[in-house]
Amino acid sequence: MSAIEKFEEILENRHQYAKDWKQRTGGKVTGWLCTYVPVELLYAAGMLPVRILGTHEVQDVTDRYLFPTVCPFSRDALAQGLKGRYDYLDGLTMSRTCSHVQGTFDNWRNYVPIPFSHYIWLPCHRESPRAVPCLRGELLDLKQAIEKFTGVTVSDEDLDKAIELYNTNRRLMRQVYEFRKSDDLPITGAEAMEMVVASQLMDVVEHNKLLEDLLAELPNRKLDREAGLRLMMIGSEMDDIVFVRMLEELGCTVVIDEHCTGSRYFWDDVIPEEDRLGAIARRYITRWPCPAVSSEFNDRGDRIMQHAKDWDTQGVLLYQQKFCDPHEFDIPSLAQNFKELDIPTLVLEFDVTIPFGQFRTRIEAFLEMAELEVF
Amino acid sequence: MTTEYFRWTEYTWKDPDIDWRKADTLVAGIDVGSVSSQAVVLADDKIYCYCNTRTGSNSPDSAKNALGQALEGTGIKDEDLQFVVGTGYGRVNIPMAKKAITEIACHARGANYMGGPTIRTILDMGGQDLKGIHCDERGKVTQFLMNDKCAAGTGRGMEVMAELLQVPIVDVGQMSLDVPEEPEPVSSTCVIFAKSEAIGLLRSGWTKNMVLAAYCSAMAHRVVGLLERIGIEKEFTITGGISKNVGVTSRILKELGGIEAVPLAPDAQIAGAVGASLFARDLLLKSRR
Amino acid sequence: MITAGVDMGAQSVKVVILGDGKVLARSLVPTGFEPLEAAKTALDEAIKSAGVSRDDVKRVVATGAGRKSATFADSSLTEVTADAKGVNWLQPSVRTIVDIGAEEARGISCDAQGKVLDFAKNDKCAAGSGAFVESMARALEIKVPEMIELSLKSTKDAPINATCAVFAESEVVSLIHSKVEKADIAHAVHDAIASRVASMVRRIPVENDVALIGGVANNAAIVDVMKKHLEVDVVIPENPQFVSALGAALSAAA
Amino acid sequence: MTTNVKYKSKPLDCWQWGKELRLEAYQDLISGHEQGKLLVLGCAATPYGMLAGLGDFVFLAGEPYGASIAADPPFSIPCMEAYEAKGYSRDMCGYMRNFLGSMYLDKYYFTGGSFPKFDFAWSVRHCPAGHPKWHQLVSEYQGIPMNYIDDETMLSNEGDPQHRIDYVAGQYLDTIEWMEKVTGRTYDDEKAIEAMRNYFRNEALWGEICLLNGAVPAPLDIKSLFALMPISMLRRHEKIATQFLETLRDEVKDRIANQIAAVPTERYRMNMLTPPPWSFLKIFRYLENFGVVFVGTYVYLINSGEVKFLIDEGKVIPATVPEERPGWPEMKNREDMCRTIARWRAEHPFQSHLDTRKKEYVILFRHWNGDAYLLLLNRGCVPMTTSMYDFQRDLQSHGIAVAMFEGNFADCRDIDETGVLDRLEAFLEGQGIHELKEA
Ligand SMILES: Nc1ncnc2c1ncn2[C@@H]1O[C@H](COP(=O)(O)OP(=O)(O)O)[C@@H](O)[C@H]1O
Ligand SMILES: Nc1ncnc2c1ncn2[C@@H]1O[C@H](COP(=O)(O)OP(=O)(O)O)[C@@H](O)[C@H]1O
Ligand code: SF4
Ligand code: SF4
Ligand code: SF4
Repeated sequence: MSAIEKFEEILENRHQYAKDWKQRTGGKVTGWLCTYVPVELLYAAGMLPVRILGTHEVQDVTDRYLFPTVCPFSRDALAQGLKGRYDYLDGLTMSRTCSHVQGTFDNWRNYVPIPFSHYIWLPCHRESPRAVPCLRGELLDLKQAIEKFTGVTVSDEDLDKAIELYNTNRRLMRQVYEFRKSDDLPITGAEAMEMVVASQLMDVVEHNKLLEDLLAELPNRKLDREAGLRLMMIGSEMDDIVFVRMLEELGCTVVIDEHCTGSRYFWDDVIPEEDRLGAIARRYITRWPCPAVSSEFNDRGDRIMQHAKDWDTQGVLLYQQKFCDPHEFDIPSLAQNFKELDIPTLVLEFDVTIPFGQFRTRIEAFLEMAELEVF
Repeated sequence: MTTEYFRWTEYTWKDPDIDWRKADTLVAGIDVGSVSSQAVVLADDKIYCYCNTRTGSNSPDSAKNALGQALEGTGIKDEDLQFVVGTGYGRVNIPMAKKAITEIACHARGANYMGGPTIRTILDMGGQDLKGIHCDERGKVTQFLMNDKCAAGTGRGMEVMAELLQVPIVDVGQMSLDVPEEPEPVSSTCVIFAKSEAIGLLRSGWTKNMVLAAYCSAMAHRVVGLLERIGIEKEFTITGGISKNVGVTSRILKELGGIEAVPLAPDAQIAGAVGASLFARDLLLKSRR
Repeated sequence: MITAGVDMGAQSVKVVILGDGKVLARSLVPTGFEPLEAAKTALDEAIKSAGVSRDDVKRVVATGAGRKSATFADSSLTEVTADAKGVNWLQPSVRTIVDIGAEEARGISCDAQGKVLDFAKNDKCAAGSGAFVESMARALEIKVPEMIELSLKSTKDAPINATCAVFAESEVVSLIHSKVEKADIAHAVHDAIASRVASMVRRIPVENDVALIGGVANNAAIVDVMKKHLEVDVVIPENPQFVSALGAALSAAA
Repeated sequence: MTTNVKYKSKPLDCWQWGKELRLEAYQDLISGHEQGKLLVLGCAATPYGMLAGLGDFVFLAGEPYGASIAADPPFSIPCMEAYEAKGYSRDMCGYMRNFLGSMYLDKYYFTGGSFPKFDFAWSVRHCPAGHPKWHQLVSEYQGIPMNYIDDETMLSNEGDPQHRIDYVAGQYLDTIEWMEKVTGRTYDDEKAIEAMRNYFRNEALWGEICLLNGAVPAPLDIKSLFALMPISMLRRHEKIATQFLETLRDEVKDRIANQIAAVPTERYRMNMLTPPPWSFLKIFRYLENFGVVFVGTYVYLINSGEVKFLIDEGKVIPATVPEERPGWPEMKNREDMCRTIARWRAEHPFQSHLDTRKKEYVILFRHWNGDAYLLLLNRGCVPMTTSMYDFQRDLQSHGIAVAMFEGNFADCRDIDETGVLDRLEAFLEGQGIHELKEA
């Protein structure tokens, strides 16, 4: 089985994977809701950090918890909890980012029994020199809370090992992304997405191994179709593989992304320091920012434009979960930036209640529009 | 015998001055929309004939029916058509089409052809969609926006209203302008609820004309909201069936600050099919090269 | 004492005549253009079939969307209160009421005395109402009763995502094109509306017994899927479409 | 024939003075620059007394400005349309949309004329995407510097809060230096401290006044509170505000002693948690026909005022000012001041954690002698609405009646007035409250 097939399989059977892991290792599984949760710290404490994601199905269980204009992702995630699909979790963590997913966390804590939960009060003033020490304090709280819960002390060596493993994971994924710069693409956007989502569900040691396999396969791999337009995907949470497959079937390939189930999650490393928690804190403050945290748009904007150039982007899909105010804010400026470079953009708002056909028409029209010389 | 007020007139048209047999290229564009279907035949770069009819319960039959009616009495047989492009909501289910292109691209191209290369902004108001489109001087789309989730403010809604008030849909626009003063727009443009809202108004003593005016202006307001999001670059034109409803269009233009809309001849409702036929011709010529 | 309750609904007017704790007569007249006329007609019809005279009817209470225009009534009552009163009289064990009418759906939670504890309603959108069912039947080119019958025979799930009735109509059309069985589409339609209604009703506590009322409670296919979505058993009081009118008549007698 | 009027009523004596004070503040925004004052944009949660260290200033909080516009649909609609035309969507903060639209149209709401140009923007990040981003758009559009304080510590009740207080205090200190840099002025610590003392005092006064409204009949109602609140909101750092608020407080006490009611037909008392739907304030008048009086709303009690909740005792009492609290040091220099502000904020009910907040809602309800809460599912503000269903359930579990409606508090196009009234009527009917017949 190829590495990609393996990722796909784990995505399909994510709950089984986590349950097996638990059985196999005797460790605890902790769910996380936002990429600002320091996975290396959870892993150092012997936990399997698992990202909570939805299933993109229409559901009717969250309306009594989340009011109608909470983003569909946050609803979908809570629905999984309410339906008991994550009943194997030992813990749930969340980092302060946006109010929508805050609702998911608060309600989960209140209405779905969970042995351990912890909230990380992420200082969001990234530009302030005071942010790193503050987050360090939060991480210390988290560490102590976990130690109390598991009864195991997290040593410096544990932290070093976890930092190293996750740094490796990030480096390997960046290497895979390097391959996507080529004209002769070896991997589709949907496949790359499967890889990143799997990294958020799997034991990092196992994921690293699969990444090594994938990197060995890539030089000889080819797409079974024309790559078409080179597309960049920018936006909020996105793990809808079915959608990305549909998108790519219409005549394009996603070559680079900027979202929290993609590059934004893994792009930056922890730079080792004597003070381990301080080093982790610095990574999360200075990392590629999510608009729910960043206030200086230009910072995020500049990084995005650089990505777009480096990966030779010909078209951009700017999408957001419906009602996602953090991302909505940046969209007009981003669209303007791309317009200046003559790169066409398409804005899509996601919500499971929008029939696929409507997206399809828009994407097709966009591709028609983006094709350099139409007919 | 019941009258179906929502029915607009279906028709065909043919240019008697053109001899299609002399044409170098003979192609067609077929637009199967959610409410209406059009077929346009292009002889070289001229519209030779077209048909505008109601969409039936399935796309292939609607396409056949539209094309069949357009070709009737012309002597053209299906196999005489050298290239057919399908567009519209049912575009992927048009058996005779060699290629499907979205209605967004087609409306822009068709508007560019009928209204000239100065057109930059197109508003397409169809059966269940609203679209704002920007295009360049060749009719190529540069940006577009579409309504989603809610069909309020679309053609279907107007049909429901016509049926309810028992006013032929083709008269709705004129009648809505014939009011002593502009009433407050209705609060709900929901296609389904328009009915009870209208009943409420009639009950409180409004005339049919006023109800229509209130509905048209609510619809215009929604549309302007969409247009403001995409922005208006001149020249401006309106395509789709609602472009024939002066009650809605005049209010849109007024709300936009009194700008003008470039008229599209022969028919703004066939813009999509015209665009499709132009693409068909391009593709044909390209394949010959 | 003889009293009357008049429910001036969006689609039809329902009247119940109550005499000393017994329902003497019911009538139903389409609301049409002139709700007030329709209501008067319905009231007259009911009085006639009860075999009493207008003067015998001591009090008339109106409810429903058009209640404010009921000049003939002595007073008015909101549907929420009327529903609770009506259901409580018929079936005092009910704690949760789901009322699905032509244009509105409501969830009501009440106590053993029929006092309203909490309620939820849908917003100005046809999703989750009888009108949705009717417009889907039109898209399927069949009548509602036929659609119900088909739905009950369905064996497969099909998805309808759109909440907007108009877009859902086109989803139905594309399901027809992709050769999905009509029975399964019919089922999908009912499933979609039940899911919207359930989602709204869940905003209030759903406790046994749960009663389904309103015109749509006559729709066996909805009843079937509602049970699934609410994960409870559902009771249907007799003449579910008349419960609001009954509640109004009861309040007139009180 | 019975009369529905149960209580005497009369307008407030200090009403006119209040209106003048309010107007002065609004006018200052137009004429401030001419008088050499700094014009600063902030938000309702900015402890703007600190600005006094830079000299005279005029402060505008974005939210009340947005709310004032929202209450005036003919002005508001073009604003929101101008905002939408920039490509931003309707589901963002309703206040912001009105505010930005007014800026884009260059129309100042209160006194007419052009929209003020600020010297800098200084916000508090208490709404994840909202505030700093809002100010960023102003700063880009007007070409002015911006900065912000990240201070939403209420979201956490885990661990020792000390590092969070350090973080907030540090940001205040840094901002002072930043302000000196962007304005070229030197910061006078003493002036700042004095203004902050006024600020704390006035907050406590406003809280005290709101608490007085627990009396039956209520001496004030929500409408008068909304009208008078801007004084506390905009001029909290001024002595004159203290004079006014003390006068108001005394008058309210007097009204209580003499049983003078805001709503003479009072028979059912409701409270809110959030701001009202501004374009639809007639909802309160409508409900007066049922004898319903709105006593107050939690958010403005803790937003323009401060009170102290004694959670364990189930009580709420007026707040003292920080320097008078046991164990709090006197403010002697800017470090002390920043630290005091950070700590005061951390312990302010404004920053109460969700779990505590639920208890406060119940306590306040009892203090205000409420009969029901009216909750707004606000489509115009996500943070204030995220936990609304949770609150509803919690209140109901305490046997408190809750009515709920949905709509946008700052977009008149996004609220179904008839639907809301219908809902409320049904709710009141369930409570046995019917419309009062004319006497
Ligand atoms: N002659 C007419 N006068 C007024 N309105 C019309 C006329 N013809 C069509 N319409 C309106 O246009 C709508 C159909 O628009 P159209 O663009 O043809 O739809 P589609 O999306 O199917 O392409 C109808 O629902 C009706 O409201
Ligand atoms: N026997 C039935 N089977 C299925 N649906 C029914 C039946 N009777 C009524 N309905 C549906 O119930 C709805 C009317 O419900 P009702 O409670 O009377 O509404 P309203 O009070 O708003 O007029 C309509 O949508 C109608 O299609
Ligand atoms: S950032 Fe956006 S997508 Fe993510 S949880 Fe918040 S609202 Fe939803
Ligand atoms: S309001 Fe009407 S038109 Fe809009 S989504 Fe609902 S059903 Fe559709
Ligand atoms: S959305 Fe709410 S919390 Fe955020 S800035 Fe607006 S009013 Fe304040």
